[in-house]
Amino acid sequence: MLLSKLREALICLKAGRVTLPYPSAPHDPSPRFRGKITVDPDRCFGCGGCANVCPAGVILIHDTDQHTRVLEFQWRRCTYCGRCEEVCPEQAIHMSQQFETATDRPEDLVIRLEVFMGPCQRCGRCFPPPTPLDRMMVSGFRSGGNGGRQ
Amino acid sequence: MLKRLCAKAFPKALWVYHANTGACNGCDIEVIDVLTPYYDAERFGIRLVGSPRHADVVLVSGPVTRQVASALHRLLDAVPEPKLVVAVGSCACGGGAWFDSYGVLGGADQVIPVDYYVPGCPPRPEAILYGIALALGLVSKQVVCERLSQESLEELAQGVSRYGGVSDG
Amino acid sequence: MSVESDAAAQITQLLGGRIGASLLLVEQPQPDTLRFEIDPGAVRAAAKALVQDTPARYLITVGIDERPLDRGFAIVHLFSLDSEHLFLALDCAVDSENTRIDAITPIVPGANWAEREFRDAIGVEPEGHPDPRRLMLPDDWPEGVYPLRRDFRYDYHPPSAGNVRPVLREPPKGSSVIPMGPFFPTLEEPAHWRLFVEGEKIVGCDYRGFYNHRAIEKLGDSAMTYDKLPFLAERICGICGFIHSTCCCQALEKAIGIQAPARARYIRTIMLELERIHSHLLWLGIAAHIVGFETLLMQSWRIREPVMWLTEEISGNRKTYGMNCVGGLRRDIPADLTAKIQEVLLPVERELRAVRQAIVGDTTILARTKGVGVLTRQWAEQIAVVGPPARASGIAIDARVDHPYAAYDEVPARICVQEGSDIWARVVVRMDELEESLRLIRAATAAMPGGPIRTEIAEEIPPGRIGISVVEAPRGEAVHFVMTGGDNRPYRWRVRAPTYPNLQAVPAMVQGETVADVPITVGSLDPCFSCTERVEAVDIRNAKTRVYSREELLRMWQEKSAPGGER
Amino acid sequence: MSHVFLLGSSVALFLLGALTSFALARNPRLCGWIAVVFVTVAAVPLCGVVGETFRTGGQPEVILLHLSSLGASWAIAVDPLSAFFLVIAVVVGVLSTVFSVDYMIRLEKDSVAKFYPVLLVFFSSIVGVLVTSDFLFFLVFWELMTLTSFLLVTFERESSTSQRAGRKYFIVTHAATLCMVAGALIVWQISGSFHFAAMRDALGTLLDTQPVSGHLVIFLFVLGFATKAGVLPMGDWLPDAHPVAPSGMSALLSGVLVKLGIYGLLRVFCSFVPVSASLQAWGVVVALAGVGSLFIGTLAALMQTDSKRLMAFHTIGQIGYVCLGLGVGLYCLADNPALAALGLMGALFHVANHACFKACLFLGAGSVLYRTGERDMNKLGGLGTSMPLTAASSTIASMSIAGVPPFNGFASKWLILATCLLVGMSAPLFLALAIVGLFISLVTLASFLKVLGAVFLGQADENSDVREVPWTMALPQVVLAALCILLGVFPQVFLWFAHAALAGVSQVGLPPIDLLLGGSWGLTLAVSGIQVGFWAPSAIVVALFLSGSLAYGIQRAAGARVRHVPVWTGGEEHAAGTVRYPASSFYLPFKEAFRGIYPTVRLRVPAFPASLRKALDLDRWLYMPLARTVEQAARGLGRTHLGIPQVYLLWIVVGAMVVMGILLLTV
Amino acid sequence: MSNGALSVLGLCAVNVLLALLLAPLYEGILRKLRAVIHSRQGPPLTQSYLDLLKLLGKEDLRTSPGALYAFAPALTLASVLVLATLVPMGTAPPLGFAGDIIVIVYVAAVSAVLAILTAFASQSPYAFVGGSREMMLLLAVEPVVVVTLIVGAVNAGTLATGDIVTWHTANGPTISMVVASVALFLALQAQAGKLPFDIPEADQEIMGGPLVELSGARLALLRWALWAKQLVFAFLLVEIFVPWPSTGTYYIDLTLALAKVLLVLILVAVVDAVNPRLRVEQAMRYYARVAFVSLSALAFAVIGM
Repeated sequence: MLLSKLREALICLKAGRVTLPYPSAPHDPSPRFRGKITVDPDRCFGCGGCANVCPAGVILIHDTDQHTRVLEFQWRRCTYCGRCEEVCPEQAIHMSQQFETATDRPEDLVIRLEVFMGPCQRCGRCFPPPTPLDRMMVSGFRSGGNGGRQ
Repeated sequence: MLKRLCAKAFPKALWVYHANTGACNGCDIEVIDVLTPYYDAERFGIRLVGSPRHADVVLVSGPVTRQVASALHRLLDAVPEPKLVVAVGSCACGGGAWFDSYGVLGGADQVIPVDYYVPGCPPRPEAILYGIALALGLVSKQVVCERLSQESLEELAQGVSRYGGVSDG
Repeated sequence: MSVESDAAAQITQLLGGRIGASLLLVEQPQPDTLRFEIDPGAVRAAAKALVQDTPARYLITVGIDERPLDRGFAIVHLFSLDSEHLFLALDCAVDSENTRIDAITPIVPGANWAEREFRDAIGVEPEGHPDPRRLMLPDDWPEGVYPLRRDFRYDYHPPSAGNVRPVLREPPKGSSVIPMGPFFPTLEEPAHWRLFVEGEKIVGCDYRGFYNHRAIEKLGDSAMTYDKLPFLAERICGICGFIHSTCCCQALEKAIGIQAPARARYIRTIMLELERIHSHLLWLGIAAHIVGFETLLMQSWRIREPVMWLTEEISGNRKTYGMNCVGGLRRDIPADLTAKIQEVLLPVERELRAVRQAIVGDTTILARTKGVGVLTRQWAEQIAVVGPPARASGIAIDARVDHPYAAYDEVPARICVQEGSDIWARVVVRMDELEESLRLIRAATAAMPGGPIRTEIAEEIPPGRIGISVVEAPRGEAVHFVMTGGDNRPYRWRVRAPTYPNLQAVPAMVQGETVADVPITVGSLDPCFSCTERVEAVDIRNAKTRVYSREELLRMWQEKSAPGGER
Repeated sequence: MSHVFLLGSSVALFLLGALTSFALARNPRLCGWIAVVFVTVAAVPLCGVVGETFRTGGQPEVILLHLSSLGASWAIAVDPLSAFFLVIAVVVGVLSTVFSVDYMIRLEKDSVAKFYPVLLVFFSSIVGVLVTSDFLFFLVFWELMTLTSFLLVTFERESSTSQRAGRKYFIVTHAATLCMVAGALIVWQISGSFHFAAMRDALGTLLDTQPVSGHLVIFLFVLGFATKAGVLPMGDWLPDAHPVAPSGMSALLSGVLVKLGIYGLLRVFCSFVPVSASLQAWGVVVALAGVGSLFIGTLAALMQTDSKRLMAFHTIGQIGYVCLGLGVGLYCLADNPALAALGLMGALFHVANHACFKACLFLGAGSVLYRTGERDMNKLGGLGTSMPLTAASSTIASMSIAGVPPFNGFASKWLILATCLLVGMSAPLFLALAIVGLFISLVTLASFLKVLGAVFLGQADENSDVREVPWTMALPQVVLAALCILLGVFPQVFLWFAHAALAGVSQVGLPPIDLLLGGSWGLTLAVSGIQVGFWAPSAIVVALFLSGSLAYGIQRAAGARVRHVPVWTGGEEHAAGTVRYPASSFYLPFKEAFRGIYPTVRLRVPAFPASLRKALDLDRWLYMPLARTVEQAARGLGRTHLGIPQVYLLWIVVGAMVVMGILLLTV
Repeated sequence: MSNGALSVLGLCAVNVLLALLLAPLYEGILRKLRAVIHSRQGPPLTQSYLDLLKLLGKEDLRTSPGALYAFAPALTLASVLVLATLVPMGTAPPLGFAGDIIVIVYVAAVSAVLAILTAFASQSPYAFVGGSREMMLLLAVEPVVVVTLIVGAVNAGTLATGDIVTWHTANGPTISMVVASVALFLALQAQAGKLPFDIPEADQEIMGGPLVELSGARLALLRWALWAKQLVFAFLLVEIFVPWPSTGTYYIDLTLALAKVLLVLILVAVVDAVNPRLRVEQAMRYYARVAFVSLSALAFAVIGM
């Protein structure tokens, strides 16, 4: 029995040491990897399509005043599905390759973006310019806050 | 003097208690993956332990469900000081896709104080290793709060967003 | 009445003969689905007829609140007729005032949890149930609040009903309790077992699970559109996420009446099998870890790691690939990656063989697994156990063969069966399945057709259509039931994970074993509580002294994080 | 003459105490204290006698009464062996009596007054047994002792188990006495006298001329004394009688009464049987019997969940060690007096040690019973915090009985086992016996870890209001525990007494103790001048203390904070009682392997013919019919009398008359 | 103080320090070896020291107010250190005059007893299961140790440890000693708490058994005691059963012994790495078989082989 056990040990030794040197040496993910979201503030025009499709309700939208729409990406709960990147008509959202996102402060995991919006001449509220995504807006806007909670 | 030595040894010998508080298993599997040959967290003295009494780090994965919350509290009480809490995965960091459902209280920091956040769904083993390295002080933080406009940091530090009540549900 | 095939006609005839006028309606909404609308009073007779006189196998029960549709509550018992590739649905409309129905658990033991679940979820009382304790709702959940009723908001947190102690079984005389969980090293997930022991011998056990409930089904049929649903389904389980998303998509596709293109179905097959490979290797490692064999854990995970890299390269994520969508896939496998799949799998196969050889000759492993955790074929059939545990008990069921989906009709799988009924048989079944998966991937990549990967969906999806889909997960057969609703989202989405029936077999398996064998016995099922407990709402359980409400927890958190606090 | 006076005065004090406490029976507490006072005062002259005996090496024989027709004379002689056992009897006796004061009040309210008179008579009979050197009178005292102890065992008249156990005890010991009487009569036919010296000479002759009857005589004596000592299979009465007796009485049974069996065996083998090859053979027999009972007794003890029954089985086991030492000593007596002396000293030392720790354990079990009313260890737990003194003394006594160094049990076991091993180098049988002994000492350890774990450690019941016993009950335990430590750390002192005791009775000259157990630090075994074994408790204690300080220094070096927390059971809270590990759960797989070793062994052998099984079922055909008969007779007698005490008194008379009658008939 | 007493004290100190300070290093080497078998890099050799140091600084959580619970871990380590002074390390055991092989067996049991008592005092049901298992394992293993040591004693005609070593050095290997050394090696596996016999600790089944409730310094001491115990037992094995080559020079002998101990422990670690854990009754059955091996060694010794 002891001998067969020693043989097992030898089988194990055959593979040799495979430990990767990360984190002392960088280890890049594969090219298709979906990492942390990045938002290009210059491209975003605040349509809110991303917020609409996000399964985790990461993207909160609030119109603060007549000219400003705030998009807050609470990406600490992001599921990295990449839907926002897919639907963004302006390619403002991009899933980067960055995975080294660990932090000691929760506020590091927030992106806040303020977009200047054109107000509606009639009602005075701001509105997003019409986009091909209007169809999607019809359905299932998930309320972001604490909703019906007591 | 020994006290100081002990404090110095602390980050070099982190024993981890892994608490699944309702995760989908994805993060748990990656956490174990970090201990396996390719990533080998034992290089840094990290071990998984079976009893919270032996732990230095409580590694929380998954959103905190209502059922598990009190147990999680007891768990943290059962860990001797000094201790760290690490939230692994998007669910533990912020509640994930179920952050506001009736079965879930939210991320781990809704229930217990969290020291490190490792987002990802699930985080790659490298990302977890990175988090470990961050805790050990081997690397520096790469993400910072991206306030693309002029808002005060304090407001976010309080965890309260003006936009949508509690910022994470 | 529209019944097409011979088998369907036979079943209809049989059922008609048994319950006569109580059979209200028979229809075949999908080619593989036969729906019987029956009078609730005849449900037991109908179930009896199905399980005793046909080879039908119980799947799951769905409780639907159809009051907005003026039909009261619908209790749908799903059965599978494997030989005819048919799903049978016994649909009983329960009066919305007199919410009770006969329990079928005395006839179909496997329905135990499912019946308790619909009692808790929509408030229909299964009468004559042998174990009528609450299953999914917490003990302080107020009476009369049913989370899966349509008028319950998904984010409503009902107030506590007070300090109600859970109804737990007391240990038999002379024995004591060894608690396992909710936090326990070999339970990767929270679950609470009370093992009743004499010394280390198990004389009984009680299970208090449902710690992992994240209200997925409720989210799915109230907060999620069809567009988002696959992503949610994927996160039912982090290990077999693709299986759940595929199953969910297939159920929706069936309900909608479309089919994914051939290429998408082949890619799904490849991904499903890749998932099976990494899951089985993972299980092998975890099982070894449970019995303390760290080397096997390390080596099997070392072999597994290239597969994970491969899936990341294909899908962009190591797990929860995010590839599925209703109607097909979001991303394709390019040609160079197809070649790479072969390349990666070659060393996996080679090393797997070495590992298998080592395990088979290892007397200590055999000592720990042979004759341990025995699940007899008879009991396995009664509980309707699925997957490797069932196949290790000699039951030849496999969703890939019984209800072919994806490309399994063109690349048929072989069912790996063992007769041992013990843990060792489950090891062997999984080792066989690993080889089979490697073969299937090779065959599928070779035969993969070109073409589009996604079928477009028509603008409006009509409400009230049902779709049932099964997918063979590494742990067994996953079942998704979807009923479409308005507003671009499902009306009811029911998921049955393979662990759901398998876990119910645990008490029988651990009886008479020792404490040392419990983790490996439970582990041999490859349990996945997160899949199992998706629907149940479980509140903070009130133990003796402490009750944390959400507000209290928040307050404590604030105190703790305040300067000068404990930390 | 002075020692007779001293002895007489102490016996008189005992009897006076008996009368006084009987007279003051209305006040149980006063009654108890009177008993304590009289026992303590009576102990003083006894101590004087003992001191004098050890100083002078033996007291001259004094004949008080002469029955020339029988060839019997009441001869009083105190030699060091008697003195040795007197010391044990005095210590355990006084402490048990002190313990009983509060114990008896709480547990047996109305009948307490009947306890102390009998107890004091029991004490005087023990003194009588130990100092008499004429077999006839020895038997009279022996009988008196048996009867009084029987009354004490069956003290709880209401309980049927106590009655059954008492009956069993009564029948078995009387059967044993009958054996001794028969043996004595055979010898008497030759010697014409019951005096020890005469009997020794006669037995020597008998062994030469009629070896069969000679060995029969020895056999009968061994049977008689071994029954009292609790050597299996005759010691079967012990596990039944101990648990039902009041705890102070259990301590006395185990600490003193059982030891008198060993005293008898020593008398027989050291004084009666001439040193010869046959003695060697008897040595092997005794050693085998000892190992048999230590093996079976201890393993049976491991299965028990009744604390006192468990300890009773351990008495059988520990007596096994004594017999092993005795056996190995007897085996070597002819060829190697040095090893023989070591073995016998080990045996004697173990007798004393056993008296300390077993009495302490029984008193501990009694304290637990007193506070919780529970002997079933399955229902106990976590008493360590509520009864700290009891827990600490029981822990020390448990460690002692398990032979954990540096407590006293280890010193004597070490001596016995080392001797066995040294003898075993030429006689491999003893190697095997020593290995069994070593193994069983681990089983003893397991068994007492179970006791400690189940009773004192672990989780207490919720809302338990158990508190420490009153000082009268705690003090005896603490004293006995302290004795366990003292005897363990300074074994040399006590071994000197053991050596003196043996040297006084042995027929061969034993080497002086300096040559046997030299060394200034502790015990150094020397055989023919070569040092072959070492045990220096003081050195080890010093080393343990130093390294313990080092280790504790390390523990506290970083000054870590201490915080008290609830037990971790996986995140959920459980009622304390449900997650407790009951006594019956310990070592189940191990116990499974030895299940049936006692007493179901007769059921386990399938090839056993039914008749044989029936024949072996002593309870059924021997004890019970006899018991029934005796009971009927007693009932018949009892009908003619009104009060229960009178019945008992009558029994004493009847018992003595029966003995006398048999003797007279055989004249 | 005489020269002899001083040298005894000095040797005691050396043995104690060897056991205390080298034990973590050896454990570190074994961990590294295990990592090699796992195909990974593994922790640095000093990791065990770091672990202990860290544990010393951690909070001490107590589930029971008892004194036994507080002091027993320190006493456990102390008893192992005392054991170290009774075991030859490079030369005759320094406290050989205070304890022979029987004492060694019992002192070794003391450390286990204290660990079990700590476990029981912690009130945890897992600790009770673990303690119960540990005791059963002890019941199975200790007879093997006893018999192998008795083999040495019978061969040398003495119970004194040092004299047995001297005899074996002088007389060379005998069949009985070789067989006994195999048995003792197999027993070492359980004494060191290594797989497949780490049944009492069984992290995955009972969360570390006796250790489940211990934290901080007391956990460190118990772990340390276990490591020191495996080192001391390895010394016992190599010194009694493989005493050659012996030069008579203390430093060289000690170095040789340390090397031999390392070899033995490496073998133990390899067995540890390639085995799953057995159930306790399987382990007991296994050691019952090993006991027969040791008894056969004793039989050889009795007939003088």
